[in-house]
Formats: sequence, C-alpha cells, structure tokens
Amino acid sequence: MTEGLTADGAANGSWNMTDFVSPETMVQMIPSGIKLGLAPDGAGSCPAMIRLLIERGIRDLHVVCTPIGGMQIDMLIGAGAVAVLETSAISLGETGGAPCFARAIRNGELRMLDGTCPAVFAGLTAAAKGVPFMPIRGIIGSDLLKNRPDWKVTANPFDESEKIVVVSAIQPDISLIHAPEADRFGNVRLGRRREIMLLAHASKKTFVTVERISETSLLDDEKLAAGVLPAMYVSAVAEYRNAAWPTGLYTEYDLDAREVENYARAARSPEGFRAYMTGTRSAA
Amino acid sequence: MTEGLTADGAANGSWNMTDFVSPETMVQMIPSGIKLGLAPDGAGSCPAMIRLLIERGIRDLHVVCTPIGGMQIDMLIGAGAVAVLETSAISLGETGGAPCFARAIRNGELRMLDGTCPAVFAGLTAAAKGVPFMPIRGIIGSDLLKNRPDWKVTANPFDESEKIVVVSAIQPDISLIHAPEADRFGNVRLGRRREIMLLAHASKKTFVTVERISETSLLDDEKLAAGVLPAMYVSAVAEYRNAAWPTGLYTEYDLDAREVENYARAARSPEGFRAYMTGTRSAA
Amino acid sequence: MMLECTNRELLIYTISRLLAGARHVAVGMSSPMPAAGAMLRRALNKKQGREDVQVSILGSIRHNSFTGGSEELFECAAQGRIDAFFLGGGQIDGKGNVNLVGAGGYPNSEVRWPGSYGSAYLYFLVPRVILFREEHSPRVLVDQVDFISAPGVSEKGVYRRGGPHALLTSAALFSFQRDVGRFRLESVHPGRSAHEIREMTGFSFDNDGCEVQTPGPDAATLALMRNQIRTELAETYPQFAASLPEAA
Amino acid sequence: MMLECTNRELLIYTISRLLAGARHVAVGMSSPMPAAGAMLRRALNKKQGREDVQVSILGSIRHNSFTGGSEELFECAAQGRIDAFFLGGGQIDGKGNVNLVGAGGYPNSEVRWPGSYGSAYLYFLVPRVILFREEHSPRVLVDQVDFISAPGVSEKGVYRRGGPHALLTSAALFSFQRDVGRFRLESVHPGRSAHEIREMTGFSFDNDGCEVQTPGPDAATLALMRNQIRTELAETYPQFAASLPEAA
Repeated sequence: MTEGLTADGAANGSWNMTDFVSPETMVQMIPSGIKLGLAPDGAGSCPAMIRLLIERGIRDLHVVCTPIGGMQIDMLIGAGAVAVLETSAISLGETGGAPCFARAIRNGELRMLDGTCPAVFAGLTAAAKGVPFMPIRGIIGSDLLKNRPDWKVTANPFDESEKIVVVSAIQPDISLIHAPEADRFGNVRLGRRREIMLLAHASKKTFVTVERISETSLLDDEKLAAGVLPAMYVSAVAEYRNAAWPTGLYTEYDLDAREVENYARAARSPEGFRAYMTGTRSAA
Repeated sequence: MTEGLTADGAANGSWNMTDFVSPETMVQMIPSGIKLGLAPDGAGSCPAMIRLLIERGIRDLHVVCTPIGGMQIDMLIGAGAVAVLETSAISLGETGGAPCFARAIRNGELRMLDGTCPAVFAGLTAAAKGVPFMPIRGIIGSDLLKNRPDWKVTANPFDESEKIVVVSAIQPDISLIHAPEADRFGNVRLGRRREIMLLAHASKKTFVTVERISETSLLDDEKLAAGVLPAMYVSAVAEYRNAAWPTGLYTEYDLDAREVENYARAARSPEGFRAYMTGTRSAA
Repeated sequence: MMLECTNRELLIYTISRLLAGARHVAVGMSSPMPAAGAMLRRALNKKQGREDVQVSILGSIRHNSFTGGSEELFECAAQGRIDAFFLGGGQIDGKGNVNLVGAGGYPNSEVRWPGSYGSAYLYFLVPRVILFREEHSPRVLVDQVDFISAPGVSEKGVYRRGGPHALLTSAALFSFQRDVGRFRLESVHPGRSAHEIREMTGFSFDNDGCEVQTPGPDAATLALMRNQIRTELAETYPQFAASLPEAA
Repeated sequence: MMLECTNRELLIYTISRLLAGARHVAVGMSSPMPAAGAMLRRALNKKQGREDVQVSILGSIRHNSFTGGSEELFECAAQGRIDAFFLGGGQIDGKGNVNLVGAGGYPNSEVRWPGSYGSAYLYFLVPRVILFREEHSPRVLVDQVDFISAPGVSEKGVYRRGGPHALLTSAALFSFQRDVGRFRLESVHPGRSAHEIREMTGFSFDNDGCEVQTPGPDAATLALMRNQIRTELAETYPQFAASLPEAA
C-alpha cells in the first residue's frame, strides 16, 4: 500500500475489545483526576468498587451522577476523593440526607456543579450523539444557571422570541457500573435502566462489574437484546458478586436499608465515617 | 373544589388509553392532510394498512420516513396520496429504485424534503424531548441544506468559531407501524428496533397493527421490557396478521423478494401500478 | 356527611380532589402521600365510570410502565403526556419559587438538601404541579427562598406550560394564581383558623381571612382508602401503609 | 506470487488492504463487496495475530451488534467508535463530492436515485470513508456532481474528522489527498493502463501516468476468500456468495 493510503484515518485508539479482569485489576485501571461517571444507588451503583478505589487512595475526581447519587458518592466524598461533583441531587433515599456530602458543602471542600435531572441527561445525550451541546426547556429563572458556565441561555434559532437553555456535552473519561450479567463477549445486560446505557454511550470507556458471566451471547436472545449494552462500549468486565451491597441492584437484590442506616449514623462525623469504612467489609 | 383549583392545568386531551379496533376502523381514524410517520420496510412497515388507506382515498399526506422508506411509501406516492415527502432515501432495497417515487420526482408531483438519516433522527429526538431543535454535526457543504428551511447553520454557543447545523423538531400527527405483538393493555413489543420507539415517542399518536395480541402484560417479563413501547404512547392497536407482507417483519418473517419484484415491474408505468394495486391482495 | 378522619387521610383525600381530570399522574420517589392520593383518584374515577387514570410511581417496578430509564419521565412530560406531578422543597416562597438545594449561602450552604432533582424542568412542563409539604411553618413557607431551584412564574419569551397549581400542607390548602404570581388560601383544615395560618406562613397571600374548611372524605371514600388504597400502597410503601388506619 | 483471480476478488482483496489498522468497520445495506472485504480483513488479522476487527453489517442480525435501532450507527460514528465505512454514489467528482440524490436538476431530477442516506453525516465523522463504485466511467466519475449529497472537503470552522480515504472502482484505485482536495491514482488494475483510466474518468487527478499495478491476493489469501469468506458471506448475501469462485 502506498503512503497516501496509510497515512491518514488510522483507528484512534479510543475503542477496544472488552478485557476480562479481576476487580483489583479494574481498580488499577481507574486513575485519579479523571471525570468518572457513576450510577444511582440501586440501578448500577457499585459501592464495593468504590471502597477499593478509596483504599487505593484515588483523588481529584470529577464525579458525574446519572443523574443523582447516593451512598457510594457520599463515601467517595467522605474519603476526600471528589474535587468536582456534577449532579442533580445526592441523598440516601428513605434514610435521609447524605452526611459527608452536606459536610463537604458546608466546609467548601468540593466544587459543586448543581444540575437538574434532564439537564444531566441532555449533557450525556450530547456526548452520546457527538454534538457539543443540547437545548433544553425549563431552567430559566432558576439559580442553577448562575453557577453553570457550561450552560447558556440562547435564542431558539427558529423563533428568536423564545429564550432557551443550551447545556454542554458531558463526556466521562470512565464510567463504572454494576450490572446483573455480562457475556464472554463483553455484552452487558442492563434491562430497562436505559440511563445507564446512555451513560456508557456517552463515556470514553465503561468498566462493568457483574453478578455473573454468561457463556452464551446475550445478543442471541432477541428478547433480551434491546436491553443489552453491546461489547463495543465495554472496555472491561469483572465478576464481582454482591458488589452493589448495601445499595441494591435492580431486579437482583434489594437495598439493605438497615446497613444504609448504619452508614448514615456513623458518617455523621468524619471519625465515624472512617471507622465505618475500615470496620465494615461487605455482606458477601 | 373552588374555581381557582379547577380552572387551569386540565389534561390537554393529547393522551389517552389504548383503543383496540379492527384494521378497517383504524384506517378511518387516519385523516387526509396529516403528518404521517412510517417505518422502513421490514422493520415496522405495514403495506396492508397502506392499501386500505389508499382504497379509502387518503390524500395530501406529509409523510415522514424513519429515516428511509420503501415499497409502502412508493405505493402511497403512486396513489397520489403524498403531498410532502420527508426522508433520507426511498428504495426497494435489493430490487432497486422505487418507480412511483422516481416518476413523481420527475413530474414534480410532490414536495421533496430530502434529508440524511441522522438528521431525521435528530428531528424526531427533538420532538421526543420536547425541544424545538437539535444540533447535528456534518451536513454543512451539502446541497441538502439549500432546500431545508427547517434546517439552519448556526454557531456553537460554546465555541463561536464552529459552525453547526440545527434541525427543527419533527412531530408526526400520527405514526402507523406494524409490530410482532401487543398485549391487552396496549404495550407493544418492538425489540431492538429502537428507531420505531423514537418515532412513537415523537408522534402525537401512534397506531399499531400486530401479528398477535398477548393476554398477559409484556411488561411483566423483565427480559422483554427494555424493548417494549408502553401503552401510554399507543393510541390504538389492531390485530392484522401478515400485514407487513411482502416487505417482511423483523424477527417474524422475511421479505417476499419475488413479490417486491412483481411490484417493481408493474409500477414502472402508472397503468401497471394501478393494475397491481387492484389485482393483488395479500398473501394471507 | 363529614367523617372523622386523620390529618393524613384528609391530605390524601385532598390530593385526590386536586387531581380531578388528570389522566396521567407521575409521583416522585419517596412520596407515599402523593402516591396514595393518585391511587385514590384512580379508584374514584373507576367507581364513578370516569376516565382511566394512569399513575406512574418512580422507583416502583409495578406501578411504573416506563421502559426507557429514568430519562423517560422528563421526555414524557415534555411531550405533554403527564398531567400532574408533585414537588416538595426545603423552602417555598410566596411567588411559588421552590428551593431544594440549601439554606444559608450558596454553594457552601449551612444547611444542604439533596438538590434540585427534576424540579427546574418539570415545573415548566407539567400543567399541574402540586406543592406538597406537611410542615407548615415560617421556616418552610418563606417570603423569599435562599436559592431558586425552580421559579414559580416566568417572564415572556420563556416556554412554560406548567407550574404551581396548589400548595397543600398539614394545615391548609392554597391555590396558585399564575396571573398575579401569588397564593390564595382556599381552605383551612379542621382545627385550624385563618389567623393561625397567617401566623404559620412566612409569606403574604390572598383571601387570608378564608373561612372555608377543607372537606374530608365521605364514608364510602374513607372505606375505599382504608381497604383498597391501603393495600395498593403497601406494595410500594409498606411502612407508610401500615401507619394508616385500617378498615374496622 | 501473483495469482489468477477475478476482478471482484481483486476488489475484495483491495478493500481488505484499505482497511488495515481499522478495528471497527461498518458496512451499509446491500453492500456485499465491502462486507466481503471487511470479513477478509478480520480473517487476515486473526491469522496474523493482529488486532480484532469488528464488522457491523447494517441490515444483518447476526453481523450487527447494535441494540439501539438504526440510529446507533450514527451515534457510534460520532463517538469515534467506527474507523471505516463505505459510500457509493450515482456521481462522484474530482473534489470527492458524492451525489446519491439525482442527475439533471433538483428537486425534479430527470434521474432520481434513492437519496443521501447517512452520507451527509458519516462522511464528516468516520475517519476512513472508502468510495466504492464498480462502474468506472465519465458518467459516474464526473468533473462536478449535479447535487452534493456530501462534500469531499470542508472549510475551516466545520467540524470534520472524517472524509474520503480512497476511491476504488473495477478499473483502478485512487487515494484522496485531503490537503489539496484531489484524487491521486495509486494503482491500475491488471489489464488496464493509466491512459485508459484517464479516458474513463470525468475528472482530472494526480499521478495520472501511474504505472503501478494493483496487487492481487497470494495463494493463501485467495484460498481463505474462496473458503471461509465465501461461507461467512453466504449468511447475509447468499446470491452474491454463490456468484464468487469456490475453492477447488
């Protein structure tokens, strides 16, 4: 082949086949300082991996919640690993407020990018569609706008009398999620948790821990296919049973409310949080 | 309840529970002059209903293809029912060009809104998300732009040096699709044909013919759920077996290539087209 | 005929009245009272042969027919397929602004709440947003919120087809008058007076001498609540359902 | 060693060479030769222990791992997850512009083709777009297209990370030089001369005296094509596969 036909257009390296690794190896593949996409509690959250990341001493994360966060985000904040937090809300659900989050806000320990759920989705959608921004209705008149340099009020190009917000694309460097199942080819079953599909499409890389690995292709079952994240979006898979404990996993196991309450009680103080993190392991 | 609490915010009537009707009744529910959303051949096309619409004498349609069209669109054009055609392409696939379409273009018998696949999707996405427009990369420098008053070149609000196209929302009044299965509650199984899901979300109303009706809810099977269009988007369902013949239905039955070839040969002339339409019924 | 009912039953019944005519009611997570009110509306309509009511309870699998992830609620609202929704808020002010973010400065709020969730969007797009907060105090119902998560009214040029419809607390029911951007006291719950409501409210409102008492459910409705609704609710909110009175 | 192979086999082999280094190749509907070339690339890489190649054939269920409907190809391309794609065209001009719409006026074209499909988008976003058209004539390879479905090059200020990489016909192989926006003749297929190519081409191009002959497959590669690739192809394109030579 002559030079003219090899010089340009080479694969850009952003895309690879899926690696199968251990949870410990996966943790080593997530560096400090990145934009990290995470799932809401109970729908893809992975507190077990968050613990491993904290033990490894991960720092300076820009965390993107899809579109809200729970216990696993509060743990990362408590460990001082979060520099920037982009979310519509953080809470422990029925249990109440997220204690480390509230403390970090009060003490000014993180940069807060407060959003609203559909604006987070709009930002992720922009990344997934490869456009720099997305328009979204609402928001105008909200104080959220004042603190978001990545949002702007513009005119609707087809009706200049309408003001409308545009939000910038949100592209996580890595997203880390937990799912019920992957197959040996790297396809991952998400079911109707389509927001996790969106997160993976929007992210440069997606790392997935799963309850189990199927030896047959999930795409061979036409019933399942619509809820399967194809392997091309999945950089690595690790089998890690019960890794969503105590936050629960959609269609697999429920929230362990008592354990989340234990956490909430302990994390009221920095000392209590540290004691909880060193004292508790997992239900597995 | 006092007046202040009943005067505003009443349901706007655009949304209803699903009606179960006969194909003949469904045809009566689709008036002339509307913006009609249709599926590509083999992925939700419904030539049997198109025939009924033509027999009823439907006229002045603005047809939106998702994002391309085939034999059923060519039939509508041949019958003189299409005033405006919005699509990325019309063809009979392996069989070749769409004869009535080419003739209508040559004779200036319809207004053509030539698009490109992702721009059709962007327009439908805008409607589904309730925004007036969506940005899309590419297109600039294409002659498509010259003929689309509903597309504009603007500046990226976050980087004024980048020119970018915005396309207006596409909201069909009614979309008409064929699917493998609906349940008694109005939920429809689409599987991984997510573009049909998008079409339904974008449309004011969606009418669905199906091969069969399930007595149990499709949403009860978590495996299926991700590929199910919920009843809230489905205005009416009619059981109509084999209604996709001869264009085929994804995961159900293949294209009848010989019949499409018969059609293509006949439709080379207006007379041949008319003879075909009156002479052929269906394989059922 | 007026019956003895608990305050919570009165609120659930009042929510059902506020939902009259709605065909699709969405209820956020951790909102048992709005969920109960929506279920009651659905049951009452069925009994009365009126239109079907769809109730989508976020976070529930059974009472939630969305198949497109948590994004679908917002798209559905934007498409005009949701008639009513509920919002709470750490603070609600007299202009209908809600604050779900925090009190005492921003971003380093002294008291920080979870965040705005979908409020900054749904408040614009859902025709009938019912503000629901049991606590009726000057701490919650303030003259001006510390942070506007979502504004009660919008200027011209901003697309808005939704907004506050009513404000319901454990003590009173207000309507929101969109033309003037103010609340109007519609009724006072049994055991309260308009004077008390004025004292308990941090903002001024119209009709502040209101003498209408919030009506409670009739016997048949109360029985429905204590049987069917209680059972339906238990699927999603077992603890809350157990706390409601049971039919004798 | 050069072997006897058919023109189609030469084209399939050449496509596989043009795909060297690509890790995800998308092939449009009704494109058996590009599909065969991509499958050959995948098989050659496997044999040589090189990187895995994913081939996504639109319209196929088996060779298509997309689960998000036909929209996903375009999103995937925008995300940088597709390295190579193929475009044809009723007309292709010397600046790399392609016309899939029609000839002789617009909108009422005398000859109307199906339409632009995804060309106006993918041409900007897929790094390596291979223009493939078997017919090599002044009718197809024109000086200037009648309608630009997608432009070969873009001005500054237009986001563009993709575009034409090569133009392959039944008679010759051209590269596209993005810096000057012109084709360069890279090789002439066996049995043709540069002079003939000039006669058969409606636009001017660089290196128009090119004496390089397009290389054919070696024995092992040809055997691979006539066995494994032919079989793989038959799943999606049975008629086309049957038309290719079979291993002895």
